[in-house]
Amino acid sequence: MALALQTFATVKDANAALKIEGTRYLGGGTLVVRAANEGDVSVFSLVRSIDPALSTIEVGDAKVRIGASVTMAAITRHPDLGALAKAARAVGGPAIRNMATVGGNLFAPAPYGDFAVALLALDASVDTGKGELPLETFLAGRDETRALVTSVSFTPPKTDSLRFLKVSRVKPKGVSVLSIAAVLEQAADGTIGSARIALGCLADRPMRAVAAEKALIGRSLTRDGIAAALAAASEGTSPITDPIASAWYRAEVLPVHLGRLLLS
Amino acid sequence: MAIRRGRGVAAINYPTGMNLGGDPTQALVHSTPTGNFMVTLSSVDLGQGMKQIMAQICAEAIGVPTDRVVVDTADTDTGPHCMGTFASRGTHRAGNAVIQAAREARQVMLEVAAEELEVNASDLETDGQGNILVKGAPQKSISIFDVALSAHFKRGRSISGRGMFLIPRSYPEKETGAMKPSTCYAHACTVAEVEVDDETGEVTVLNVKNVFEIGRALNPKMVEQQLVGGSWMGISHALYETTEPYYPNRDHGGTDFNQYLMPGPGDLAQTEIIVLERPSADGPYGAKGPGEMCANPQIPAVANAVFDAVGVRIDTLPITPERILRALKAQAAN
Amino acid sequence: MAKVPVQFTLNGSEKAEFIDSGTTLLNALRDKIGDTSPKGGCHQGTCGACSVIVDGELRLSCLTLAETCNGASITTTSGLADGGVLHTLQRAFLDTFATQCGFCSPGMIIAAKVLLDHTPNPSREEVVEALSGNICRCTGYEPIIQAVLTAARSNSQNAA
Amino acid sequence: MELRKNYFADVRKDDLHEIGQPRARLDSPGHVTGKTAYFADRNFPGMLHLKMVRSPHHHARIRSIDTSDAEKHPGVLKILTARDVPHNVYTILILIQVGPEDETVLADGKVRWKGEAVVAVLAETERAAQEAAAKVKVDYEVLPAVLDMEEALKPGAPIVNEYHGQNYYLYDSGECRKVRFGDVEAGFAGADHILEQSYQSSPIEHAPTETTGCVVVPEPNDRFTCYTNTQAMFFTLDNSSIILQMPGSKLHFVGGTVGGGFGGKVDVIVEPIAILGAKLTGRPVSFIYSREEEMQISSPRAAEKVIIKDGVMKDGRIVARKVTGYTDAGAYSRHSPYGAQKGAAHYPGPYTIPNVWIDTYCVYTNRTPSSAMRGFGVTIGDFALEVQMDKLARLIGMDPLEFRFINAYRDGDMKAHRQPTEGAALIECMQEASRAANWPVAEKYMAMSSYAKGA
Repeated sequence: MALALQTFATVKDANAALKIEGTRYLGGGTLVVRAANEGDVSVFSLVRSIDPALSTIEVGDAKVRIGASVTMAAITRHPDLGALAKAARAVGGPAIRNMATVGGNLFAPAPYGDFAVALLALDASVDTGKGELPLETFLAGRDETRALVTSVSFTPPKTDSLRFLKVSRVKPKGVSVLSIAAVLEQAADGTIGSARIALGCLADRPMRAVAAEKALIGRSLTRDGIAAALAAASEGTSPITDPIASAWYRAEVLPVHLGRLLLS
Repeated sequence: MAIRRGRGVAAINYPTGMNLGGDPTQALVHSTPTGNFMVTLSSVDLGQGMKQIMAQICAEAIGVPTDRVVVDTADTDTGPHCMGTFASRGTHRAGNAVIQAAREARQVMLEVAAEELEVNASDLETDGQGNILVKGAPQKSISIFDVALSAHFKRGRSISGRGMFLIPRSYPEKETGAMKPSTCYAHACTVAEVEVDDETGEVTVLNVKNVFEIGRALNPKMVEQQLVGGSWMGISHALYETTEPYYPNRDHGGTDFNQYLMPGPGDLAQTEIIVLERPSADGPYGAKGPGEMCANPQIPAVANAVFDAVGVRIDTLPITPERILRALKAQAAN
Repeated sequence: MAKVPVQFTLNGSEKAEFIDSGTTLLNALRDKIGDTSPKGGCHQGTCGACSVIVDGELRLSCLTLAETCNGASITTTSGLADGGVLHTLQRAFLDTFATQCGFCSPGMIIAAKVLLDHTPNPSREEVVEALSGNICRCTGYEPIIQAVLTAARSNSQNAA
Repeated sequence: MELRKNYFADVRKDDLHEIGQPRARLDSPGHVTGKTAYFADRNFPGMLHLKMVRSPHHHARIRSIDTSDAEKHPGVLKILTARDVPHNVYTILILIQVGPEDETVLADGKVRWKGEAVVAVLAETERAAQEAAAKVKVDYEVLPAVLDMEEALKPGAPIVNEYHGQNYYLYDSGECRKVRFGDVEAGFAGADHILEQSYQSSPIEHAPTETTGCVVVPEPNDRFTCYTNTQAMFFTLDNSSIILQMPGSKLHFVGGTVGGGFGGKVDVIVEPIAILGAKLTGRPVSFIYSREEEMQISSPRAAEKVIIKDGVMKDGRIVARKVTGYTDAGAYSRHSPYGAQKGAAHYPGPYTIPNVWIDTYCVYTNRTPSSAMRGFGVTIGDFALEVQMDKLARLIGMDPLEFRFINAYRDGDMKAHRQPTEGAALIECMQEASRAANWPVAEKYMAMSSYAKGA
């Protein structure tokens, strides 16, 4: 069947249309239009919603809510989302960033999905219209998700507490060897009170480096202080092998780059 | 962590034209009634600027400005045979064919001018500006515009010429390999300076200094285009490129420009290009083929620089961070 | 096959066509409207040769469905010259010998135009970032970067 | 860029008007305005799109092909299989008498690499062609594949290509192209040091921004106009004529404006099948490689393995060099026998060595056929040679650049393939590099010249 696009005013109607087999949601087009162009004939219906809520960014003191259709470029431009700008800029080149959406990035398979890595470190939750799911839970089940993601939300990070690093072979736009996001809270004496570390390309989707997080608690950000965390960084990972790098290489350089990020 | 610096050198030569010859190219040149010149070929411009260079060669050989020449190429109904654009042969082979055709056309042009000026054709020269002058008496002259009009409408002469260039084919002697692969060679020497991150194996090429000897820089700006782009491709080959990253395992071949790695605009080495010209005996105005060889010397120069920096030899291309890191770990283990 | 109407402004003139639903903007421009200046280098969003400007934003026309551009204002490289007078960027690409095969040039020029529209005096780093989604296989990028910087200088001189 | 006119000024006349002038390129205005017409910028009413069904296996026997569902798919005009191709088994270098014909336009009974063309689908739209292609059913019996050159050359290895009968190209000189000069074993015996090293590469893609393709239009007079980005017009026309068993006078090729080639557009792959489609449907046909096809289906630069054994003296002279080169042709010859032979002509590099032994092999494996690329037959060899030179210099404790001066070829020196050196300029390039890179070498090397010794 020829490809056809259906546009709906509401998320509800779009969700209803998505239930039909062979239907995919059209976000920025960087994933689904590409697949169609490349001859994926399993998709013959594209659905989108032009509900303005999907393109809205709300920044409150306790909560940031980003609509699923918000683009990476819109995040880099937003005056109150400076903490996320680096992660948003890590996605593609300028044209891709004008198209790629927050919702789409949650579905991007490794080595893509760098922005979702940052969201994971922020302990974001995902709204699919049926209440909010922790991002980690959402990512685990994303391949079976049929409902439209409407927004992601998270507690705004304290200034400079989100650290983000993307390592790529090609500069400035190459895809990830790996990406790391970390949200660290330090006590007055500099010791780490809480740590959330998320990794990209160390599995087929973004994952938390739980062992490394634990090993940081109560430590200070010195070479000695982070040694245990670096030693534990690979725990639970199963890095991807792709044309960019092998699983071996990704595993080898993860502690190196994590160390540099933590000491930066 | 340590960023370690090293430099390496490599020197190379490269044959011009199809290996062992036997690769003909033809050209036709004719004038229009108002003294513009058409070059008809079937050679292909891949982007290197074949059309422009053939126009300059024809203009030089006839003695007119380049903007009086139009190149019509790569229509098999009109253009005579060319073996193709490969093996650094385009400029050399087609250029020679164009010169031969242009000289034949020039001879007719001078003969017509001689009749108009009532002198011998051998006493005439062109001024490169569109006029034909009597040697030693430049006040006696005629414009090529008028010569072409006369040839067409008064004297019934076709100002045209045929060109053909062929290096006869050489057949290698079976047991000794005695053969004549090429008639002229371009040369290069590159010094590359790199930094290697000894914890990640990442290489940054800081600068490359390339010296190329190319016979004759027919159009220096276009030569520069080729050599700068070629130098980039050489570095790219050294450190990035392959369709089979786990060769001979066939898996994980890149299918797009994200997965097929090449240096981006943020990865550029500072690139210096120096050109020497030792005209070749059989090249058009001495030109050799620079297009291919300019991408070769950077590869071993970078490989040697990596060794100079971190003391490990990567003898497999591309020299990826993974290969360097594995070698560094093996080195540390010993 | 369901045909859908599309209507937008292309380089200042109104265009209206019926196209197959799901047609990319790239194919609509090239095959239906006849503007072949955007090139199809990959149809994957990885080469930038199809770059166009939609309502002031740089977009990849190969990943954009034409019917989502209804009412939009679209600019392509073929619309940059003012009559016979080349756009500053086009002039700079010529003067710095920044084109070889030319296939990436329209996309590069469009990407550079969006940069200069927002950042008239960019740093080299900003130029590199602006061009980072566009692949060139011939030049090694340096002449293209120089072309954009040259165009910016030339614009500021003209403004002065 | 700097032109250093002081070199070779004695043999060069700089009295030219147009040559040597940095004239603006006449094609650039078209490039920067988007008006340059590449082959795919031509659109014809009723144009069909060709999509290829490709082998998912490295090596397999085709038991059967069922195109019945695909033929019924809406928008499909024609499905082509091997039996539709008049001269299906071909090889492109047959035009210069390099055979045997060893490749199928469309697979016939067997596939020999993952990605090999099996069935061509012609439909009204790309989408219809893709959908119909997905409905073509090919029943394969998977065969053992060989992907490693060393494995391929072992006795008992699966035969990749029956048209050769063994997994290497048979030259008139035997299993490899040979160069023999002096007495290499005597050279090794007299050397102060011997160094044998092995170098390898993997396939490299040309990756032009414009993918390979063509648009074919049937003309009223029984002719076909083929708009193409081939690098070689008549080479492609003449091979198409053979494959289609169609007089060359029926074919009209138009091209010459190409979005990058780098050697990747000298195979004759898209044109014959597109012309055939146009002939059998009477409609214009477009066959343009997708980016994925360009990256993984079009011929790459071959992987190579190069083993270099050198004998070197403490004073820096290389006295013997033995090179064994292996070129991974993939499943079919294309230009690889030529490339391997070009390697034999290139070794031992731009150095004068009295004893040389060269063997270059063209090896078949079950991978994408390789072919020409910028630096064909030489690029990987130069990597090997010049890294080897660096190792040799360090082995004898000599500066790598000075070591090259000692061995550099000069006018009149006899090369291993028994041609006297003419027009050498390696020494001058190295002298200038020494200056430019601030890499000083002894004054005696700066005083050297490529001109014949004593001349």
